[in-house]
Amino acid sequence: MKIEGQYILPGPPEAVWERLNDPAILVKSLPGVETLEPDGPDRYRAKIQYKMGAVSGTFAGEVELSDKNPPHAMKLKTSARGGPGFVTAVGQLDLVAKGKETEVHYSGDLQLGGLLAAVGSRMMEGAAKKSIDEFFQAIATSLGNSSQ
Amino acid sequence: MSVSIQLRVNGKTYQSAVEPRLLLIHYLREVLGLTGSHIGCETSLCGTCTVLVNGRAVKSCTMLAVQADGAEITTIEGLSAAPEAGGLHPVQQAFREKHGLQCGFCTPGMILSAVQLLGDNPNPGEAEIRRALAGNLCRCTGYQHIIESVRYAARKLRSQKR
Amino acid sequence: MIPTAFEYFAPKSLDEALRLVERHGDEAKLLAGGHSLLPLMKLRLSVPRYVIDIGRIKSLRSIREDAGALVIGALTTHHDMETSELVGSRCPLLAETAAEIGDVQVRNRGTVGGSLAHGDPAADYPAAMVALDAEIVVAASSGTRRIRAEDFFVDLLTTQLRPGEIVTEVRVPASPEMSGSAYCKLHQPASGFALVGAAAQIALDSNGKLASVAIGMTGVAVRAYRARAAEAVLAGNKPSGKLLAEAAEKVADGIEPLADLHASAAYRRAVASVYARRALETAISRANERKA
Amino acid sequence: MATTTKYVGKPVKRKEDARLIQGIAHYVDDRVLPGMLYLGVVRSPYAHARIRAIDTEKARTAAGVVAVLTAADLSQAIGPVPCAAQLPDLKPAPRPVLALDEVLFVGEGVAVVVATDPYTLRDALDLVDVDYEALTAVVDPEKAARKDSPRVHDSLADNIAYRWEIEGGDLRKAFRQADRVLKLRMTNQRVIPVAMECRAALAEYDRGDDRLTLWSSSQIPHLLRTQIASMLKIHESSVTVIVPEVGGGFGSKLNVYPEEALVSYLAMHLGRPVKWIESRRENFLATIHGRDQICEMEFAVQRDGTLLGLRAHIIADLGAYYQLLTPLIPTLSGLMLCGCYRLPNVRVEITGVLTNKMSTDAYRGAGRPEATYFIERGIDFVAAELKKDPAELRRKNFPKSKDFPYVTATGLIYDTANYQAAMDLALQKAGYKKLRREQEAARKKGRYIGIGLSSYVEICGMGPSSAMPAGGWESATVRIEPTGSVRVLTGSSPHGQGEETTFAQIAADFLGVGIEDVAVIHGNTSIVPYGIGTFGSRSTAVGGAALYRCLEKLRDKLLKIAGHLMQEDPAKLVLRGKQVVSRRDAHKSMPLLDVISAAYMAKTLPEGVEPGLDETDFFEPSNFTYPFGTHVAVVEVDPETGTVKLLKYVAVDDCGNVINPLLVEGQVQGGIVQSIGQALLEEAIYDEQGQLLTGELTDYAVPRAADIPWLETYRTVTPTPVNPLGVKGVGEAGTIGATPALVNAVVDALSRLGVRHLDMPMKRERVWKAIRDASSAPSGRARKAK
Repeated sequence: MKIEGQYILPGPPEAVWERLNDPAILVKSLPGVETLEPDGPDRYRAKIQYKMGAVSGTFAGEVELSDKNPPHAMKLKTSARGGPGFVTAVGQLDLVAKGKETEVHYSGDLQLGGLLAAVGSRMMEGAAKKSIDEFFQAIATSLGNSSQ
Repeated sequence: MSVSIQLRVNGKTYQSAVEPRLLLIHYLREVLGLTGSHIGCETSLCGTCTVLVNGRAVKSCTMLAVQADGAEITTIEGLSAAPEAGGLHPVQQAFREKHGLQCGFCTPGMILSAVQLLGDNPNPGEAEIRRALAGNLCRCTGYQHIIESVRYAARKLRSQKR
Repeated sequence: MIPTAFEYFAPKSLDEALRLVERHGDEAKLLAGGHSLLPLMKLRLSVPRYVIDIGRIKSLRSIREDAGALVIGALTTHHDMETSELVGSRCPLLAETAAEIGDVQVRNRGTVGGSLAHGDPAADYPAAMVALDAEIVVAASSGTRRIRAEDFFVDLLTTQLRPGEIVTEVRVPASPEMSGSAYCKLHQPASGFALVGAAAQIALDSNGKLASVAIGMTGVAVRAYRARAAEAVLAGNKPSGKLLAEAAEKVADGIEPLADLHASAAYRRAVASVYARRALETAISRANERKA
Repeated sequence: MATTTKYVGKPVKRKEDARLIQGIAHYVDDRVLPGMLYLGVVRSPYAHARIRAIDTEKARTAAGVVAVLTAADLSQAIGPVPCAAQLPDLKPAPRPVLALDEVLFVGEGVAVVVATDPYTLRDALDLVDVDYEALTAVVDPEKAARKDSPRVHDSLADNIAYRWEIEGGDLRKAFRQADRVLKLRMTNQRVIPVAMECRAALAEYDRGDDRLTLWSSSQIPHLLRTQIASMLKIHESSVTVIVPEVGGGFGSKLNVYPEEALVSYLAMHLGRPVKWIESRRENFLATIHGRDQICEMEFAVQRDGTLLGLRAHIIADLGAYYQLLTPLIPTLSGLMLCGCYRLPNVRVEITGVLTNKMSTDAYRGAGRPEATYFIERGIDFVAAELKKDPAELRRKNFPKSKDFPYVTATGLIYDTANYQAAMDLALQKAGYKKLRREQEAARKKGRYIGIGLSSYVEICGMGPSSAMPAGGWESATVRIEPTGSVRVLTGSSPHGQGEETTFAQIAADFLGVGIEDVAVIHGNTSIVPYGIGTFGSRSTAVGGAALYRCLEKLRDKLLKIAGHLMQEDPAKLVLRGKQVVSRRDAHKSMPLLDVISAAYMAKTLPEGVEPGLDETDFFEPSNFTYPFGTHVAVVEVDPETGTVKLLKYVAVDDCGNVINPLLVEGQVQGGIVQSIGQALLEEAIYDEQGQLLTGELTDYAVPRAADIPWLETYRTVTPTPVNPLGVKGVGEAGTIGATPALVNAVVDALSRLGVRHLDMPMKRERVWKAIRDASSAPSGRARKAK
């Protein structure tokens, strides 16, 4: 499943880059992620408590940043697995300065496995978009906060 | 952490302590040993577990046993034991008469859905029967003989009432 | 197959239920008929720690009139809705919608409150509710509030309901004289959910013009919505085939349709137009029948 | 047949129904044994992955868990799933009972958990933690067949399991002489059997008696017994397989599965009964799928519609491993690809391809629905291209009834048929000419009505043994007990087909007793003689024939004894109404019971006659049987949404002689509806990563009562000489005949728009898109087929 979109974040690419690389910000911004433990350079082990309406579940996950080209581009891979199957999202993030703001273009691939692929696909595209919205909203908020 | 429930199944009262997550179908099959209701899916779509709860057709896989506390339940085993029927229920007889079953796995649920239909509507047309049975899957018969069975049962029940 | 273990409560009154939801908040799920929640729990896609069964709160299962509005208790089953004389005469759109939900067994157990609170984007009721300008009444320990149906649905499986709140009833304003309604639905062939559901509620004036027109759409987007652009084309005008087609073209304006295994976004958009038009045609012809 | 037919040919009510309608029948899951444990399988969520590690610790130590095992514990103890197919140069792809290093499809088992109750078991399954390294999944069979494709099996050079070809006549010449060469590419999509009862297995081991009893929801009790014994390397004489009530099979239970071996092994090693009940989710993932063939066909035709030759290439997606018959099924398609036409010059090539999916295998019709779909869709395509009426084109190319036995270019010998008569009856019952006029009138009003035909021939009565992987005969034993009750033991294993009734009809008529006097016993390998099982529309044609021959032997014996007692020539005696009656003098009779008593008392037996009344027969058919028929479908397409509405369905089937018309009707109707499912709704969809997206009933649509119109079914009767009953078999006819009729009807409805072909399932969006694409094309007629 391909997912694409763009966001305007309040702040220069350098500031956005800094947020995206800060595990303390990531843990607050990645929807459902409760804890992030370092697991090698730019790699984290995550505990994810996912909830969307009545749907909920606990997943073990990983977050990995790679192919970094500061402050322009990086790959963000998040994966989660649990009883109902697994989700892997690999996203390419490109940051472009637009005046005082940054346009983040993301394009990614979402892969579902197990039961999630069988019964979750109806909702999954929407759920993924919602999660990405929430993520960038949270990053935007963190930028807003720091600029205050 | 069990919960105490009391309910009537096929005219008999049962009192049980059950785990809250116990599904009604498992209560009927595993606890009471009434294995006439079957399990054919886990998504409430096949209807093989259909029983009557307070006279209405219900998928017993999508109901907790604790939700049935205080309810009156009829399973396929209780349908023929019903005293007013004198042996087989007319719908059961009709399924046999019109070859309304092959492997028989969907049959108990199908019969109970038909019983409810004929209670609501004593003279249903083909489209009404098809709609009333839309919650019960059958992979063997192609449904046609089931529809004929329901029509036959309707005629029988109407003539009994006269 | 089998849900995870949970702690179970079966409050007998709304107050008791409200105290329980307040205490357990996000970790609790409300159980009414169970036809939204239990399938998810059996697949372990929902793993609540507490289940609060509100099915025994008798006051929530009623259909009555109040100050011209039809008031439907949250525990009203789809079957109650389908067969209620009061609903049939005061709000046939709801009866027609209820009849399209799932199958007989589902309609026997599923409840209007449960369905609305679940916020499934493909559920049937939301189309009718937004078309009818219904209000959803929710209670909390701190008091009750009414939420317009159009605002109630927020996103996938997400409504305005906050933790600690319970849907208690739905209030549907009386429909005017010479009104007509229809619900047209394209079923997802396996699950029976709406790939597209269009609810039309219209009223004609004495000149045969559309005095009011409301179109509610479900299944098309992440939430049910009013097709305002389409309504605007019609309102105040005399309906004609051409005008209806023109309006129907606009039912998904500004909407990003869902896409899944059963229908692409383009197909959903196209069928949304067709079904909205058919719902309008039927609603208008029903209004004319009432007139005659 | 017997002198009187009180039962045979009549719509006798089924004997099996009494228990089924009361809910007192027993399927495997209904059986509870003392101390019984429950087994569950941890399954891979990946289509292709390396297993890095399996952490079973948490599950093993959970309360109520008795055992957790992985392939490391079992791979030496339990052999792989058997495959009976023998094809030249078939690459090996056996399925282990649990994956050892790599998983090759979503749903493949990696560990088993055994617990004291189903709830504990379900919780414990979530506690097994498997660490996978995802590998590239091979999903598209055409890409998989390429040299540069990633491989499904590391051990194999490529993904091509086998190539098979068959040729007859002079194809080059046919294509040289042809006025036109017409090409069409079609798919017969992957579908899922969805028997209402999922699979189930329960095993109990008695250490004292060294007796393993396996209850399984199976179509093949004896083959299962043999295979379980060899998988577990134990004496077959220690194993009993019991097949109780079975909630539908459709070929999906004509197999041997890992779970059957696992419960058996664990029952032996834990010393307690072990039960496994498949969930619907598992049924979608890990019970065989059907069909999944892509066919490219080229017809060499004359302008007048005469078919000269057919060249075809079929790519068959076999899935990751071989189940019992996996590689064999597509070859049946190849053999039957000429359908019911004179097609003297033929070449069929089949490429069997391995992919990271569940195995395909025998699903109702097994190879013949695919063949019939391809040829019948092809015939309508040819008719449309040549602007001929599809019925006329068929008529022109049918062999005449005097041409039978008819030898096909693929080497089959069609026993008997009158294709013309069946088609004529179907056209007459459907009101074909009137329909065509109505269609034209509707077109003028902008309505899209289509009429589709399908004339099929199928290969049934599976035997003979020379053509079968594991024997094509069937067994029967008939015993008349001293009290006069009759026990029929059959090696067939009915599961809804109703042989408890049809076999009792045959026996009762033959012996002149009441149907209530006859009990038909099946499905217990310690009671009934070895049999092959129920599939391929063979139970009555082969099992019934074995029964017939037993009955002949018994009748002859009874009459011999009676003749001795009555002092009458046995040849002049008949069995009728529980009496032995003289044909010469109706007053001269003797109660049958007296003859039976004589056989058991053994005091007054004629010379050379053994005591007792117990006969066994193993019937080996000389050929397959070839039922046939024509189906007509009438549809209307909603051009705005692509919705196909089936307006009318007429089926004429010829299955030879009929034992019970009620049951034949039921088989035909059920088959047609399954086929309507394939034509309109059903499709197993795997995504690019090999995830099964239609993995629950929420997304895999099977027909419901409200989806189906009233079906009109009729018959012609052309008996077969292959068996003494003259029956051909009818279990699969509906499934074979219906799909092309439906697709032909929809294409016919849209032909004026320029739509030349549509693939199944004809889902609304696909039809809508075809209409839209055709309508927006500059010239509708000139569009190419896809």
